Amino acid sequence: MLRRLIAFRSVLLASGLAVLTPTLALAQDGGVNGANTAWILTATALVLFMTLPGLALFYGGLVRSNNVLSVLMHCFAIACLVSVLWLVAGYSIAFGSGGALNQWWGGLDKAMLAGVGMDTTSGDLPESVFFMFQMTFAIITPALIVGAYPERIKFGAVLLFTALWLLLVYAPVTHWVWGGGWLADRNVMDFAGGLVVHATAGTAAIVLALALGARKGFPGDVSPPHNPGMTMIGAAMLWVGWYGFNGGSALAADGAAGMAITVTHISAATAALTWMLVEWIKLGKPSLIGTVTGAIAGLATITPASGFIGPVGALAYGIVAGIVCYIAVQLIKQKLKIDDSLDVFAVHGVGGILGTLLAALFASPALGGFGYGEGMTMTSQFTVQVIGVVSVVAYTAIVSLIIIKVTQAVAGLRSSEEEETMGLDLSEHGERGYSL
Amino acid sequence: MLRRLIAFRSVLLASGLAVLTPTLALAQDGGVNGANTAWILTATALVLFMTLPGLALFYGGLVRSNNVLSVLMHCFAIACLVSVLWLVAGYSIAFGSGGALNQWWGGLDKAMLAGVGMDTTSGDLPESVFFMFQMTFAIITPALIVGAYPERIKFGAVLLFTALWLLLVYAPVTHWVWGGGWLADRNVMDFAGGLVVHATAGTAAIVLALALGARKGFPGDVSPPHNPGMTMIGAAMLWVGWYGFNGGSALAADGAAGMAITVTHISAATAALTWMLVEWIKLGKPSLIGTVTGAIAGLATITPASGFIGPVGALAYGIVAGIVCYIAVQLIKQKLKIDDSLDVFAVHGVGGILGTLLAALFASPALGGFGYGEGMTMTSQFTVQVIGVVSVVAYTAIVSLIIIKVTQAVAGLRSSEEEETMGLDLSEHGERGYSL
Amino acid sequence: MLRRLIAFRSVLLASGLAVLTPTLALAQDGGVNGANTAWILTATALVLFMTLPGLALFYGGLVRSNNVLSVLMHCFAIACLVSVLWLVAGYSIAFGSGGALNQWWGGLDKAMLAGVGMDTTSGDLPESVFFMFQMTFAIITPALIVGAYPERIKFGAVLLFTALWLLLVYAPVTHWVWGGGWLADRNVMDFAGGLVVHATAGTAAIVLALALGARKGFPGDVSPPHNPGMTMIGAAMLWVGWYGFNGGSALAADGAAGMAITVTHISAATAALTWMLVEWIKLGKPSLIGTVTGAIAGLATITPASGFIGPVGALAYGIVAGIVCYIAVQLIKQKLKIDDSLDVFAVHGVGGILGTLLAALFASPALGGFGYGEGMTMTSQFTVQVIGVVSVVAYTAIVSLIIIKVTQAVAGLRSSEEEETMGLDLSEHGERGYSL
Amino acid sequence: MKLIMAIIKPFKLDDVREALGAIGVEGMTVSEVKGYGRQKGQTEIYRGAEYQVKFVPKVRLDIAVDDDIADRVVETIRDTANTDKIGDGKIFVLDLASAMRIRTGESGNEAL
Amino acid sequence: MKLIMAIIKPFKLDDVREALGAIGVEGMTVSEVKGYGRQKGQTEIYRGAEYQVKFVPKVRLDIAVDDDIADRVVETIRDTANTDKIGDGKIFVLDLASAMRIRTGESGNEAL
Amino acid sequence: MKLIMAIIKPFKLDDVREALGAIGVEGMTVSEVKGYGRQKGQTEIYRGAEYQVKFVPKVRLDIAVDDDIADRVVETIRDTANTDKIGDGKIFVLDLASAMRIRTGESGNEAL
Ligand SMILES: Nc1ncnc2c1ncn2[C@@H]1O[C@H](COP(=O)(O)OP(=O)(O)O)[C@@H](O)[C@H]1O
Ligand SMILES: Nc1ncnc2c1ncn2[C@@H]1O[C@H](COP(=O)(O)OP(=O)(O)O)[C@@H](O)[C@H]1O
Ligand SMILES: Nc1ncnc2c1ncn2[C@@H]1O[C@H](COP(=O)(O)OP(=O)(O)O)[C@@H](O)[C@H]1O
Repeated sequence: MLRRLIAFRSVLLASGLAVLTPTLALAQDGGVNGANTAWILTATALVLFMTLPGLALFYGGLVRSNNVLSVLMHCFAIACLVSVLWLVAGYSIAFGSGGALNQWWGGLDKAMLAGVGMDTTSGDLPESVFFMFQMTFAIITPALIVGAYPERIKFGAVLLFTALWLLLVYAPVTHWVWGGGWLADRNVMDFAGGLVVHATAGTAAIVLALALGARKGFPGDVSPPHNPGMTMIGAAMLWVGWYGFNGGSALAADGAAGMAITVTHISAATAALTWMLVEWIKLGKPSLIGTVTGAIAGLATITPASGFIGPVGALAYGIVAGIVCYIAVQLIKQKLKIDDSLDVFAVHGVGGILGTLLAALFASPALGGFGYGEGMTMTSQFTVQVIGVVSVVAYTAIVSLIIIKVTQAVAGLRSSEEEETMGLDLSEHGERGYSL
Repeated sequence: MLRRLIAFRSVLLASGLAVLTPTLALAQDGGVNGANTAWILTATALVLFMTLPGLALFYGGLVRSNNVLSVLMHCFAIACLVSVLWLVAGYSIAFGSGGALNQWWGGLDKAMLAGVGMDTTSGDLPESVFFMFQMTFAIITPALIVGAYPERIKFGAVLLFTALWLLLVYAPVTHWVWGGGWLADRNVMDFAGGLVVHATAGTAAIVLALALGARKGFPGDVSPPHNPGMTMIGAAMLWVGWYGFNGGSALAADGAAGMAITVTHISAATAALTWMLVEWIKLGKPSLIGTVTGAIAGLATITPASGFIGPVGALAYGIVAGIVCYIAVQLIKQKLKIDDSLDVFAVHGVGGILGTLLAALFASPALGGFGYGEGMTMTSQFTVQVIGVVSVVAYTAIVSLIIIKVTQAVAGLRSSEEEETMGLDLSEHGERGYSL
Repeated sequence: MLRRLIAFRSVLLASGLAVLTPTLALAQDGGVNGANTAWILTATALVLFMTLPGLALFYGGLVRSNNVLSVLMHCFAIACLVSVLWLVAGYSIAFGSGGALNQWWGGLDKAMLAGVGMDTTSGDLPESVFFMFQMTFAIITPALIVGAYPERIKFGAVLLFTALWLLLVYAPVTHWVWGGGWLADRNVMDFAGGLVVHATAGTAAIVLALALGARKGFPGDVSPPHNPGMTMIGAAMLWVGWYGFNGGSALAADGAAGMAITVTHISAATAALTWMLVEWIKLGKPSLIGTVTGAIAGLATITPASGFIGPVGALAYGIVAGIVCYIAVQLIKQKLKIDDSLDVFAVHGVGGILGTLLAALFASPALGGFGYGEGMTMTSQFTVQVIGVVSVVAYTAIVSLIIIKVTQAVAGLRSSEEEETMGLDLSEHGERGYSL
Repeated sequence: MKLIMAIIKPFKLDDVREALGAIGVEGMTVSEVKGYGRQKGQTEIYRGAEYQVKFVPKVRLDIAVDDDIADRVVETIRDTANTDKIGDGKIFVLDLASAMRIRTGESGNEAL
Repeated sequence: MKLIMAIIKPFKLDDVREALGAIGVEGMTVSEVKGYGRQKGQTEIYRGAEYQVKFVPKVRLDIAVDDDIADRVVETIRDTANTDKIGDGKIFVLDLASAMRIRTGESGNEAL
Repeated sequence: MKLIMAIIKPFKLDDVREALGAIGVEGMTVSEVKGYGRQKGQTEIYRGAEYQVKFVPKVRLDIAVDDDIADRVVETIRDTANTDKIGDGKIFVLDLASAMRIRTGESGNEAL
């Protein structure tokens, strides 16, 4: 049962938007809507593109030149590993019907896609398409965490941590929010993954950064990003791919998808300009890396709200995201001296949490939003959002910490100092990034 | 009212093509066609991809290594700025119904997307989708102008010029041609932006290049492109994205879109081969940069005609584009010694104008084209095309010049000689492109 | 007549899958299905993206830094040349109805797209869309061969070989398998090009590598890949684009497309992990280049089977592809000392052949597959697959050899030793890859 | 013979080369180097964190010349590379025991 | 005056620079070089084929100093750059005929 | 001891290194440099505009050797790097005041 779609639709219906033009005429019960399928196939490709190579490049440009390949490798290997695990059990845990325990997880009925053929549907999409679309979300979430640990982690630890984390954190939380679990039952609003993707990844990132310790030389003496242009290319690809991420989360080619990409885009643009201005005023120069980081902050922040708020709300989201995430970066790195190296928590964690909370506000029709679910008000919705944030962050932090301890015991976490000096490209993978 | 679609459809109908297979069965008045929506959502992502990162890379590879980030920054910041302005007023000026002044602009009724919700439609698309699709065109047009001024412009000038230019040049001209303005009334043919995009950008580029003056050392002693591979990657992305640009301009997933991408592709391929051969014969070696520049020339040239001409016409377009744009580059740079640094006018301006004029010829069924609008003949159409070109170029040149003067007064145009020597990456943005 | 679609559908029907949800309600005889059109337009862009710039980057990163531009140029120029030839004759040879000789080729009826307008259809797609989709396959196939000859071939030879090979090898073989020729009549299974694309390209590659001779210094003393990150970016783009390649080969936005991208993705991920593990065990370190090569091997191998097998079969495909292609690389390069420089035969040839043969096995419902065509059994299907492989490989090898001899006589094959030492970027194209 | 090794600012390279050409020095070998000295490197800021670039890009010229003109070469470099700003660089002179042109095997002044 | 040319391991650069600063040497010129010697380069493996990287990345320091402190500079470099592992590098000392600061035209010890 | 500094064509590097190995020279330091001289750089053409590349890529070898074999080293380089074409490069010889191996502190010939 596709609780996510249903939950979302019911939100719309309840808020008096029942007049949404019926584009679904073709889809009788169990029927496939070709237009929606065409769009979700496309969205799936777009979201895969966000990780391969978008995020890999975004992160790869920010590290030293002798660690660039290791970052690309982390993203690529995570994508492969998660894909297999998603088939084996992840999808079932997230989207299966868990029977008595359905509040907590989806069980293992759909493990190995048991019972899913060409003609199985999920809503008005072929289930294979829904499986794949969701898989691309499952891929990018642990890949986001890569930004916490570059330049010093063992490759084996990356794999083991990711595998456990996918099954024990990502899949259950997804079930809670989108798979018909206890947060879905409470009408939590998370359109495209503020909780499921960004809050979980950001929380795990900061826990991992603390467990792993800072890079040699941090904070005063680390090397500058070796290739800011690579980072910009990655950011651009993330932006384009985010159309599939947020627009695809409408699960239909309709006005909801159109409005989702509209607000997504406006938030990204506004946050980028905001971050740029902040730097210009505070540091005297607007930087490329700052500007593109602002765009990503704007994208992460609007993600949970992208189906519920209007264009004017998106402007507000962008401004808030640009300022708050900028401050968060300074706070965590400079004040708290935590080497969450590529600012995963400050950008994704803070952005995702912020966006989830603000959604309760900006969904209000008075602020240009599209309203609340049946029986919900701004206050009751905000309460649910707080419950969602607190429970997801706490669960993620605790389970991530346990997984880290296990990983440390089994595979070891951190490279030797000599390997770190040499760079992980050579020490872990035996390759060099550039022979120009 | 969506004059562009209507104008285009009427051209087809009038020319006896009324038998176009009705793919629109689902779309009653005000209804949304899911299939068309799916395709235009995709096309929107493709056209955004043209600028971010396509065009940025295409241009970034052509400059010195200490200016690469500034070029990426120009493209990225322009994309952000235009997005916000498009919401604030640009879209309304271009596609609003301007009341008494509708011949000239669309007014401010739709500013901030006033009155546009999830279920508002434009033709058989959600209006949010149409808004976004058009926004990606509004982004790339001023981004094309970046090629005129790299390596020597102040960043503040880029922003101010772009903002004014979008609202005072791009948005009104778009209204004239696609928004129901005076050129649309005269049945001017511009399928995807020969006038609206390429002629305006090219004209502004050459005016700006003249106002700004040449780079230090031009023409004898400028540095060669620092990364031709980056330029090729950008060109490839532009090509792929152009399927969305021209194919999306059909505003439907049908045979018109299919034929548009067919002729677009053929023109690009032919122009690339033509430019390559010209170089091979004239200079003894076919270069990568020349070949990919030829492809872009072929794409720009066919853009206005891509809904009106057939595959054989596309071959002719490609050959003409390859030769004429090659000559234009030599003429402007070597003969006239104008430092339109990355040849925006020679490739886009000349290509867009050429393609607009030739459309009157090659739309003829005798040349494999799909005919003219009601009551139009080759001669009358050609006259309209000439009027379109002359008025758009003249208007753009004059208003751009005024904007440049204002920008110079307010923000200053040109970096100091020392900053230029150091490169804009460090002097304007405080970053370095490569720390290998 | 669209034999490929029909052949495929009949396979499905015959195997009791007739209950495939009817997404095609809109498409009466000769009618266009908008949803399918939207998806195939998208898939066309995705497959073009595989070559421009995906494959170009994948190969470009593997060569020396003074040959990177020449590799990009090969891919770009091949794309342009093939596009024009596809219009001129290739499409007609492949998909025309060849009359009496239809078993062997499609004739020249459709040369220059004669008789194809906006409203011409192919199945329920506009024929222009089908033409374009197939063109992107025709582009990538000879572009794959680029991996056999980098760093030492004359550019003129690349063009001449490609032109002849497209018309004499690719187009006829496509007709045999997908255009209604003799192999289609025998119900050969090749969903997306194991025979048509990968076996032909791989075979031609090894013949060409033998004719051309090894690079100076091979095998002991060639330079390492100059930019493994570039290779990873290319691999990522190939992976994303492959959704269009295999998913688009369903020619519809339905469950068949969804299942095709599912198995494609799983095979890629599994093969990448397998190759990574093999390296880790054998060489002590898992490399980025190895891992991404594994992904490509997994993609090539599943291509012919991607419409016929299920997710569990895809896991098996991935494991086999990872191991077998790894061994093939060692065998050909280290044992046989053949300088198929970027392992085209070992990855694409071996993968494509393997996948074609295994399809007969894994299509079995007992192994989670979707069954055989009417009257076919596992044994009879396997026999047909063997006939397909043997005849396609033999034909390709012989005709490629003749074409090579002609090319050698007309244009010469190999650069001088001095040019090879200098690198083809400067010697053939007069450009340098990096001026950092 | 002398080997003159000059460390100069990169943007002065073309001027120096031309000035030396004017006094008859046609050959030299150039390397990109990093200088430490009184002049400090640029500060770069990424995401609000400062990165002090400790080195300053410089260009090093190695020029083998006949004893006769060594002084004139030093003077010419001095005059052309001078901007009166910190970091203009240094000129070092070393004695050269011998020189040979690989192509011809000529040695001594003939080789330069 | 002496010109001291030291070939050291790259990761020792910062330490050496600081140690030299401590004994009063404030200027030097640094280049990235490749060393051949007893220490062999890393082996890289791509798609199963071995690539023996014949060179080892090293850093070369050129430091012009007064005769007085030349020995101390050599000792300092020796002590700081030493890791007791093969490939630590070499220190070569050459006689410097003259030195000039481009900015001021000062020469001799004043120029350093 | 002598410091031999040879500027050669890059593609001759491997040959020279092997030839020197054959006569017992096992250590050297290599840098990538740009040469100006009689040989002119390649002309590149981008979009029809000519770019004259003024420098020619060269490789510089610095080899410290015992006085005994200095001449043989020079001859060996000469013979191996020679292509009889313009731009083959130069060999310069400097006197070396002292040498030290950082790892062991050995000096003089022992250090080489
Ligand atoms: N003692 C030295 N030995 C070698 N090179 C030096 C020495 N001192 C300075 N240099 C080089 O000269 C450059 C300029 O020196 P600096 O002290 O910055 O300025 P100035 O020469 O104007 O006083 C430095 O960047 C460095 O490359
Ligand atoms: N004869 C030489 N002339 C110039 N440089 C040398 C010479 N021998 C060694 N070197 C440099 O010193 C570095 C270290 O030498 P190596 O033999 O590897 O170790 P060690 O000095 O510890 O014996 C080499 O990489 C090379 O750069
Ligand atoms: N006077 C010089 N001092 C230092 N290096 C020189 C000098 N003259 C030539 N060179 C170096 O030698 C290289 C070869 O010199 P060139 O004049 O081109 O050819 P050839 O030595 O065959 O006459 C130059 O590229 C440059 O690196």
